[in-house]
Amino acid sequence: MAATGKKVMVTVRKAPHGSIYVQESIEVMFIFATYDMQLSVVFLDDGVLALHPGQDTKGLGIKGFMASLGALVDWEVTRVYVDRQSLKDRNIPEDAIITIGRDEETDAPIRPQVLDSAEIAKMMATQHSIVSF
Amino acid sequence: MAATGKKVMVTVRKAPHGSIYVQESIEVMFIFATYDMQLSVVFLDDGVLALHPGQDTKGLGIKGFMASLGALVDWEVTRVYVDRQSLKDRNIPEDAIITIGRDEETDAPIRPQVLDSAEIAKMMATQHSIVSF
Amino acid sequence: MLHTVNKSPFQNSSLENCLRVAQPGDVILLLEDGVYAASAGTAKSSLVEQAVKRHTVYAIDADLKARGLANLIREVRVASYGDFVDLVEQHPVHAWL
Amino acid sequence: MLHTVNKSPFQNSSLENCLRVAQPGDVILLLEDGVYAASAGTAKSSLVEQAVKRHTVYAIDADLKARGLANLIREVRVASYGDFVDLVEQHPVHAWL
Amino acid sequence: MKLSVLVLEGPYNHEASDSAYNFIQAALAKGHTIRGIFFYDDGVYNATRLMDPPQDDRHISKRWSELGATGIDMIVCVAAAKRRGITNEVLAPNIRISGLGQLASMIDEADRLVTFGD
Amino acid sequence: MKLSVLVLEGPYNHEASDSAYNFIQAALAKGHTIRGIFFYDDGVYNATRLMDPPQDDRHISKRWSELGATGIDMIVCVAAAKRRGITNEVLAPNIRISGLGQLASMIDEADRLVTFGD
Repeated sequence: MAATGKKVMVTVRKAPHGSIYVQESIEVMFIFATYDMQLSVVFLDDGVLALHPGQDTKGLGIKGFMASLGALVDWEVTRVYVDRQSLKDRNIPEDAIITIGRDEETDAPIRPQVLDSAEIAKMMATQHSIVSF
Repeated sequence: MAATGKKVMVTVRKAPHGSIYVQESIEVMFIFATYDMQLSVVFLDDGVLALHPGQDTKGLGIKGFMASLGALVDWEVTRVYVDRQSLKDRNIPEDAIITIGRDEETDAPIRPQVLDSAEIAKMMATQHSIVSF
Repeated sequence: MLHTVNKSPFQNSSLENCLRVAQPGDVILLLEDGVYAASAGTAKSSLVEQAVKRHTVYAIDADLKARGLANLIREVRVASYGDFVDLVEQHPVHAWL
Repeated sequence: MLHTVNKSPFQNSSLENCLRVAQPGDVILLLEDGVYAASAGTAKSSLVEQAVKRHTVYAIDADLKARGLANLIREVRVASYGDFVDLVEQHPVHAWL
Repeated sequence: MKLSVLVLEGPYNHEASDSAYNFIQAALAKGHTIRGIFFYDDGVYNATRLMDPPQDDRHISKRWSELGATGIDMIVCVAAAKRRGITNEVLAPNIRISGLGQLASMIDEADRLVTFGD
Repeated sequence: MKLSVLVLEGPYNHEASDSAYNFIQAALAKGHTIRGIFFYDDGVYNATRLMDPPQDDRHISKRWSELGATGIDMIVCVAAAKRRGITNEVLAPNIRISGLGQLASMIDEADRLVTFGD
């Protein structure tokens, strides 16, 4: 769907699994993607830990949300960004973060786009609204 | 009541008013003081902010718990300690912290006793149980 | 851009996170436990002392009073909830929860 | 003495608070988001790298796996919930919430 | 200005719910319009009519109900509410349960969204 | 060893409730005794029978009820529960509402208290 509506950003700043915020932020992304808005998603600070490779929550007895994150692009959540410094501070290589879908034509894996904080700040300033977790 | 029971400590490490933990920790102190245990209370880290002078929650539309803290000694909560470094980091002079009661004989104001972290650690290690907030 | 920060700077790095992203001229509003950052002479005062060089920094009056904070970093402006509303009217807002 | 820490060291100062008070020989158990502190090569790894010189440091296995953490600071011991129970049996415990 | 407000934490435990209420009262006093108030995450606990605080304390769900009675759209997220046990059985008056799509509409139809949480 | 456990946060929102459950299961598997489990602060939300999580998710109050059915004393603090709307009307089976004095007894009659919170 061609997004023509207002610019709305979802920011994810909390670590996964210790609390439910990441999971419930993904539920927001999925629903918002079906509405007429220009949705963007930014992972920063501890939120980038949601993109850590190899997460397996079985041992906690909880389902986790890795499958949902891996399907963001399928659900038309396509403007997905991650803060470079936050990854670096947590020793997560930029090319190791989880994929959020595959390119329809080339089948190449798609990862969140890594941005500097100044670029994130510039995007924030142009939003109609920001929902933060 | 002469406390002869087990040593139980309540630690308060959260800031007041932004969350309810300090208030609900005080409710624990009041009840525990009526049971047969050797109760001690330690304010440290952001918990020392509960002892900040001049708190007035009227503008938030909430009652606050300053009256309860001021009556700790009346309720037989007498072993009350506060961490020196935590006060210093928050620029709260040791002689400015709130009073928790008055001496029965001299009517002198009683304040929580200021301890170094090593003394607190030593006390912790001797407890049967520690309830932390 | 208006940034709201509601966490104690002694326990949580939200204010530092916010200041790393906020651009010169952006406005910072401290509320709830976030107002402890406005206090002068603490181990974390330097955060706001630096921030006021690039940002206008406000702190909610009712939150300051609730916490007994009167000795504030000089450049911090005290704001009512009404002032908060005015700031929201003037800027897009991001809450650093 | 057993100290449990359940907060991310990047966002919250609980681990630092704990290490300031813990005495040599005390045991530290990382759980929930606290296990991020066991990760090697991060901006906060030095906390646990220093801690292991004075303390035995454990991290809950299920919490590490949930977060995909495999590259750990070498001296950190991986613990099951059963090991957690054994540690509680051996020591009085304080939770740094 | 037309405002929408998102509340992410439960009553009493965090100040978020009080800050949101005080902010909304100030906005109304200045003549602004509240398009809607949306409760998500633990925020859904704001909506139980069963809360019964000490007499000298504020009654948070009653306050929200009173705002709802003035015609402000008050919505609890159905998914967040279901997992936390907030059902129509315990819902305070003038608050309704609906989906996240309603939050999208509240955002679309307001000039600003303000989020209160932990 | 005889253990008591204190849970200070609500279900799903924080891991505290899961950690407590996993810890208790491990303790039982090792042959230890659970003297009691006490729910305080937002922990009282663990006790509502109305929660209805997605089918592929754990049902946290049912898990606690099942533990209660084995004879473990499961108590919700009355004061914390009242202000948050957890009443007998919504209480899950094998959990009861009582005062903080019960926490004092749980501590007194156990070898250790372990606290899970946020």
